[in-house]
Amino acid sequence: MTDRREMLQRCASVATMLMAAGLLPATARAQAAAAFNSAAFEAKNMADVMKALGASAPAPSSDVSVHGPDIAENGAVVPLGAACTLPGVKRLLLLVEKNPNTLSAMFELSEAVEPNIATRVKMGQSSNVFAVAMLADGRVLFAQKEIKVTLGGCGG
Amino acid sequence: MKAQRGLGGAALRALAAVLAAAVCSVAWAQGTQATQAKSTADGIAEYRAMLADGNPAELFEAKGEALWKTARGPKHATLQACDLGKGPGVVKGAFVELPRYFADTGRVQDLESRLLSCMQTLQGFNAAEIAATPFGKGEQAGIDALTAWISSESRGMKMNLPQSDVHEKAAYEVGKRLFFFRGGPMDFSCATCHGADGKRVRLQDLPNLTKNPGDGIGFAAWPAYRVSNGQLWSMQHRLNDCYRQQRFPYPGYASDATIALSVYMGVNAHGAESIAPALKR
Amino acid sequence: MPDPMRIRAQAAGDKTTVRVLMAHEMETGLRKDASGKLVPAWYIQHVSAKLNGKVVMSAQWGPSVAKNPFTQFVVHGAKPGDKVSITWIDNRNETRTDEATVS
Amino acid sequence: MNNKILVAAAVLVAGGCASMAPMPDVAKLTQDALHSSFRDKGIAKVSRLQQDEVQAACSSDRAPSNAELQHLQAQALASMHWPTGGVYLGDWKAGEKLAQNGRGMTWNDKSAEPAHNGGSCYNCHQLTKSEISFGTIGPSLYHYGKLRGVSDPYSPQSAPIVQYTWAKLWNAKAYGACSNMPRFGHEGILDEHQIRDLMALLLDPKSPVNQ
Repeated sequence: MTDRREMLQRCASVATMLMAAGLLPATARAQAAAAFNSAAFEAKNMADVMKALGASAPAPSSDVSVHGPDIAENGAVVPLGAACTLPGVKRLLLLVEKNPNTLSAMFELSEAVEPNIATRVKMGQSSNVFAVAMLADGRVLFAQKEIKVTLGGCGG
Repeated sequence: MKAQRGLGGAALRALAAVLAAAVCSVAWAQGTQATQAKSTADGIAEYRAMLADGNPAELFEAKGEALWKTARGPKHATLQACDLGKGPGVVKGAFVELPRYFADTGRVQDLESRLLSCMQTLQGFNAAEIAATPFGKGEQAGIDALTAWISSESRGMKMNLPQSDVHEKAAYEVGKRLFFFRGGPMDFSCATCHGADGKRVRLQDLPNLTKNPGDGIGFAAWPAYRVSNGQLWSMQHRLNDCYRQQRFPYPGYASDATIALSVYMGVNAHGAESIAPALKR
Repeated sequence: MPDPMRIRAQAAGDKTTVRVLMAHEMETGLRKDASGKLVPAWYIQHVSAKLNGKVVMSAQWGPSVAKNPFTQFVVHGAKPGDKVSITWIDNRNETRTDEATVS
Repeated sequence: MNNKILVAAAVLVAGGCASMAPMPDVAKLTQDALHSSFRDKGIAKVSRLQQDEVQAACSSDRAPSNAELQHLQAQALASMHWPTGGVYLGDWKAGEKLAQNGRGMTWNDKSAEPAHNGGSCYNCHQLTKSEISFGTIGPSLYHYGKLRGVSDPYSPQSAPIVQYTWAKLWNAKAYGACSNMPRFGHEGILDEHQIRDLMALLLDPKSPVNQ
């Protein structure tokens, strides 16, 4: 798993280096694409996401929190955030249980960045959402909440 | 980068809604509908507050500003000489005074129809062709972006449509009649949904547009980024979709009826603070 | 050429909050167009954030990130005047980099 | 772009100071604006702008006189279509689907036939406890049958409320000429079969509306 992460980071930094120079040859783009973890993003449940990332099964933890509204007025844009109060967070993941593919986003954090990120996701229906924190010591922790997606507008 | 423009207002309103809901919940012995509606309202207010910071309309504002300043069209000219009502090139404050009467075209014009005129006279585009283009395509996408930027240049200002000219007064009266005009298989008029206070369709609040519905509500919120489809909608697009849901026939882009309706709503909203381009469901 | 991003980076003491809006369709590949044909997947897969040229955060996204994505994070040790740059690459290998100054 | 309003107004203004100019004929300008602004699209033809008596009477911010309201309501009641064979109730499950469905009759819809239309009930009414996304343009209909004491919709005691409900769904203008509610049966938006299903949703003691 460590090897995989290092490789991921190396690929990413090569790509960003080239981009910084204003150059992104096709080969570098392909390299960046190769680093994309398709298996994780195609997984249908949290267990399979973890398997694809070479991580152990996540344990529930009050040190991790998932931020989102109780009700989303529209499933096309649902604000979601993940945070962890423990030191040594390497990755934060956002997952939506009932989406066609469970994993929405995976953030790789350096020491300079707080383990507290936010983005917005699409939700096809009301569902549990998860925040997963992967720590340097190998621990994998998660928090969950339910978000209700309502039907809005005139429906026509 | 401008700091958090227009965000504070939306967040504050959402907070106010949460507080109001909390106060109301003390007196909750009002039956199932009232209590359930309140808790749903809380949830929706929370959702909107979370989205307030980071309105993708900003992406369209940036695009619109660039378009305004780019030499384009058969005449290879920018729009910087376009008179939006406050003199050629004056953008700040123009939005909150539109629609208004323009002597050069002899028409009461809203922002979209005025942009069509400028694109035709200054840049050499064919206005009728653009008006017939589907929403979001070709030059229509450009107009959406332009309305996002131009409205943002009046953010925080109060709606102040002129009514001194007889054309403007006539347009208001026509707009009022159109607002109450019932038709189609469902007997709907604009007033069916927007003629009373405190109504909703599904979970969406319906502003009462027969009066000033308040700062940043109704006429003072469009153009807006629509979360449901990720599109930036100008008022023309908003009205078009209202008429679709009214089961009316198709209103022409920048047609007299749509402009007259805007005059009616805009004059009613006199004094309301504009938050456009806002964020909508 | 993709449309530019909007990046805001505001410092408060040691913490700088970075907020990014990106212009992207984020097509899932599951949606059908008006004629009933599937619209092919088209979405940002990689995002990286740099502070003064050094990568501080990177991300991989799936197609379920919302259209015209927004993301927010907090970086330590940035001062007003420092440069934050964001780069994205999508599954068609299109890319865009924009920079903002910490205020 | 058509511009009849302004041309007409301009004619009136010409030769005089704008602020002194008399107000042009607003009724005519409104008709002109309707004619110049709307066009056919799909099933939504401009003929939809030709108002019937009810629409014309209810198209201003002032309600019609009581006498006119009475006349229009009596007319609606007189033209009422009652269910064939006296069968008022259908399947509440199909009714709930119709209540959720807000589609139909727009210029994007392929057909105006009832099979393509929903009842749009939740747009304006609360109906069940489980659906939190409901509108408030109309009153809450939660516990509609229960509150009215309908334990057996086929009992003689229930007949008045059952008939009233049918008439309200078929032609709401029978009980309020300027009601916001569409005339679902009268206008051919929904057919008899669909209205029976909505009746069951409202009145069947087993329907979630009455739980």
